[in-house]
Amino acid sequence: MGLQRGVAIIGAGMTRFHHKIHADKTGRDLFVEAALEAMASVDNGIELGDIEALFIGNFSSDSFEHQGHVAALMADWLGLTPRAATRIEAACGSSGAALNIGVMAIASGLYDVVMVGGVEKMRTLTTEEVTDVLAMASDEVYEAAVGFTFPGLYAAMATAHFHRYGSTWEQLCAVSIKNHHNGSLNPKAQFQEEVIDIARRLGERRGMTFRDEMEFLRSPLNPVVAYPLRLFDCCPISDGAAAVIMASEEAARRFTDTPIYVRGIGQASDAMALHDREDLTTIRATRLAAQQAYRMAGLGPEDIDVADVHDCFTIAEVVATEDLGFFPKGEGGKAAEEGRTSLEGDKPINPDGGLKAKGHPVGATGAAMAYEMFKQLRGEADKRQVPDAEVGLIHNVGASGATVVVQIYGR
Amino acid sequence: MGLQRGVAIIGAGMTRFHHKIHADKTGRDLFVEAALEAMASVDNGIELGDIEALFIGNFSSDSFEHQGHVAALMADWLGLTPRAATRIEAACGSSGAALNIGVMAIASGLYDVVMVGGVEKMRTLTTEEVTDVLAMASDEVYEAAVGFTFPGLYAAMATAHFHRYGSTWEQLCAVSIKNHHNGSLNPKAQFQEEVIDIARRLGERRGMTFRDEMEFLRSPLNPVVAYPLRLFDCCPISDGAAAVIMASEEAARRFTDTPIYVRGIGQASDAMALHDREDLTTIRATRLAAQQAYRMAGLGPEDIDVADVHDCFTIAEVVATEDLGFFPKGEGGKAAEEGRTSLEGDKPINPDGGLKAKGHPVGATGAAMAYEMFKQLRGEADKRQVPDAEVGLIHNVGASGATVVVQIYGR
Amino acid sequence: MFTVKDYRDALAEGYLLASKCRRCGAVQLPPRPICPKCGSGDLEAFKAPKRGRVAAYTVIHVPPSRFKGEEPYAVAIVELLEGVRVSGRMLDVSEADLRVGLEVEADFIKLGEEPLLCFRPLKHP
Amino acid sequence: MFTVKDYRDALAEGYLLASKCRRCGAVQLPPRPICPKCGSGDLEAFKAPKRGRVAAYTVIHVPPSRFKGEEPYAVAIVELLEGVRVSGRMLDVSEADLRVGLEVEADFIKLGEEPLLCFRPLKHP
Ligand SMILES: [Zn+2]
Ligand SMILES: [Zn+2]
Repeated sequence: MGLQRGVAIIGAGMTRFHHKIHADKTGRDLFVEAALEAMASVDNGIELGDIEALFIGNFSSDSFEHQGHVAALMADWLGLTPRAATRIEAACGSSGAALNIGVMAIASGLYDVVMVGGVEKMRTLTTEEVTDVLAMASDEVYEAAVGFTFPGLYAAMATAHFHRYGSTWEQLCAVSIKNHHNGSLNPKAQFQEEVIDIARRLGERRGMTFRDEMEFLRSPLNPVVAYPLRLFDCCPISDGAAAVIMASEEAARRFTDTPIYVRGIGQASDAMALHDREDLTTIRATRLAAQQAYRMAGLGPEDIDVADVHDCFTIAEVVATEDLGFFPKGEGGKAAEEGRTSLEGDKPINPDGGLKAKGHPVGATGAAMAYEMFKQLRGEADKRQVPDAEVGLIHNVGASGATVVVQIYGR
Repeated sequence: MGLQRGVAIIGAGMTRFHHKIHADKTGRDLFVEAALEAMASVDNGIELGDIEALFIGNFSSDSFEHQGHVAALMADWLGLTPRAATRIEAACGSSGAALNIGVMAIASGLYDVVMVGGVEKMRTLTTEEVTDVLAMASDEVYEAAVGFTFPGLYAAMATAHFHRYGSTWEQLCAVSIKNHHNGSLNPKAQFQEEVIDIARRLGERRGMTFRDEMEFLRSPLNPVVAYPLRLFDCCPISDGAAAVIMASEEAARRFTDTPIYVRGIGQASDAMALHDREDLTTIRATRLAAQQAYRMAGLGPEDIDVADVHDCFTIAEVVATEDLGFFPKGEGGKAAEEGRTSLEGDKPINPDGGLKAKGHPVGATGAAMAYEMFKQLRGEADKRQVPDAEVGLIHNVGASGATVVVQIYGR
Repeated sequence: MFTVKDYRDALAEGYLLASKCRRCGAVQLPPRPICPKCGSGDLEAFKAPKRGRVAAYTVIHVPPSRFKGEEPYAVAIVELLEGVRVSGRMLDVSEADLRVGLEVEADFIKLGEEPLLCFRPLKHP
Repeated sequence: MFTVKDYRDALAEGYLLASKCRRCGAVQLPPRPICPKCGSGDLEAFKAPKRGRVAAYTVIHVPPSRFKGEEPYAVAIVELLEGVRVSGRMLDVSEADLRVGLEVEADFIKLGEEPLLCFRPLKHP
């Protein structure tokens, strides 16, 4: 049986993602900023009273802000009480999972209009402490306890992928360079600078010059985080929030003439521990979640005009573009190197800069992906607009792939 | 618009709640135990493959087990992968909120059968550390920072209630004595001992004798936790898990001839900080969540034969029985004192012993309430059975009332 | 837009920052980005009065670990204006004297690095 | 029903506890309460082999705080039986020698109080 009612996005907002500029703000301050922007984006206007429920994706405000129960807190701070408010957690896929629950909440008939948001205030802790917190998203007993970190798990996937398919670290660099380029076009991105410009800037400080990006990326200015992944293979630590407003198809028409319809949704799980997965070079949950979403939408990978995929690490984007069916298995790296995933390519991926350049406040990422598709499919993405984008896909991953959410949107 | 499809509970299971016997088990071990019992309780049998999604209520495995992303972990350990698995958090109302999401997930048409569970492994920390973790469910910046603890917030409510309505600490003791009596009849309860028997046992050890319960409860053996609340006004710290299996009304008939139907659901939020609430003697979110559930069910408080209400502290049960409309405002304490909420009373409350005697592994409590109603309404509650119970209600609160979930069930 | 930091900075400077809605007149303490009564974002800051009455209270005997060793200590919810309340630590009052209705005055101290809002019983001259 | 503790106790005693499904023959390492292949709870314990091959690896340069000071250190996913893998710390191997396919043998050490599963390259005689 399919969804009982159609659902659409009628508004979207986000803070800029950043590691510094939000230093004086708490999670609640960030969320309110994103939520107000989402409300202001609704074409015909919307009142707080129109929003019947709130679903908030958040990974671990417990660890970052010593604050649990954050959905109620966000409802309180936004002035949404006494509306139902619920927090959803699925590691870095938290607000992706919240988006699916938002769709179900409306399709169930219980609500006509809901807000789905995500927030993470991470820059309260040192990098080591953040590494510790993120490791909680993996299997504490069997992975984190032996020393695996979150970058380490994706690094291990990379070694398996390199070994099996002959893909290379240089191909990963192409992902990073492309995403930094896209980020340079996105006013919400944490890094709005091309890799070559960063190379020039950092090089000048140290009296070093670099012939090209690759010379810089091979230099000590791009230190190893978890071999073979270096700093520029990893998304940064970020503060930020994002929010979208969803409505039943019928209610949506009251608020806008150009809603973005949810065409398909999917979600799958897999073994928590990477070592327990059938195939270390594939995220099976991506394949299964995408299968569900494609089937519901009646579409296939070839129909997707633009996609935001979960590039917490460069290797993750390569694996995702394969598992989503955009490229044959093992050829995601080659496709990136050939420019096929750039804004001008045949399959533009992460036009917003991706997690790599846009930033990754983990609980906010899924909602920020939906924000980007709302902008792209309405033709409001300015310099980073993918021309004539009519069908968009988001792909939000929890940890090393134990949770994956996919949503497909259409005009 | 109402729910698009009817939903029923077809199976329920739980571990015993306890502070000691689960010392050697982790959260995942506990959840699997509860989930297997839930599956075994399905009259016509059920396979893992029948369960299409998992929703897990959990407050803070982050703090207790250094483990996030627990829904995927539970799916993994139970063998449910690759089914979608999502964690829901709303403090002590986490699995109550998960129950509502389970209902929406089925009513939406996306799934026919889902499992909703809750788990909390708390006894990894000292009492002070647990107090610290629980305080995260209140407003960190404005309440916890000045020294409020979780018992402290309810204690403050008690002083306001005493002042306004003339209710007394002795009335609170009646709640505790009644819940310990009910717990003594429940093989899943953490404490299965009458207060008078505990008084005798502890007294013997110290060479003290007590004329009756009240003499014991006034003695130093019942120390103040947060004035006016003493140890026997507070639920214990517990490890445990619970799980129910929900199905669409249509699917339910395949699995059992006596499903328990979800007649109404409600959820509301309120200011995080107790001081921000309109009335310190009422949990407004209880009133509003109950209103929604009563309206959906087409029932009123007078129709409820048995209820599990959120008695994290004795005062909470008093306030809840008022706010749910069982007794006039200010008369909840008197009703308890008069025995009206006992198993033989006209409005039996917490036949399972409540959080006070059954225990309160916070994230598991809502699901355990649904377990109790499944047993009560099917006439399977043995010594604690409320005769002819046909309509049951559960009331699950997050923190000091910033989240409340109510569900109403019928045979 | 008021943030949590605005309130904490004010505490450190020795006053209670509140906001008032220019549209509906509702008062918020701490100040908020949005008026919870009417949804307006048009709020003006003001200093809340320091005197009020205890609306509810408790004495903590089992503290969280960060306040371990300070127990027993009293905490109160104090009403400063009609319907506007705040939580604070109670100082200079015995458990016996603490009661709903007690008149108190705010004081601002530091606990380590952090500003701590306190109340003391009002001494009538 | 196997619990996490069973596996950790075995680690502390110096072996790898695995389980095998009596219904479908699938192997689980660590042992699980339920066979993820067929859903059966009828599983028997056995000691997993200590030798295997590296299936994937990394060298951690930015450690979590609990392992701060140990970096760089290597971690690997090791395949012990067809399709049965486990994560462990790699010892006695240079970054240059570490590769997918490397033959290794398990060793069991303690890190403070906690047992830690390690692997070392197999020394061919
Ligand atoms: Zn106003
Ligand atoms: Zn099997």
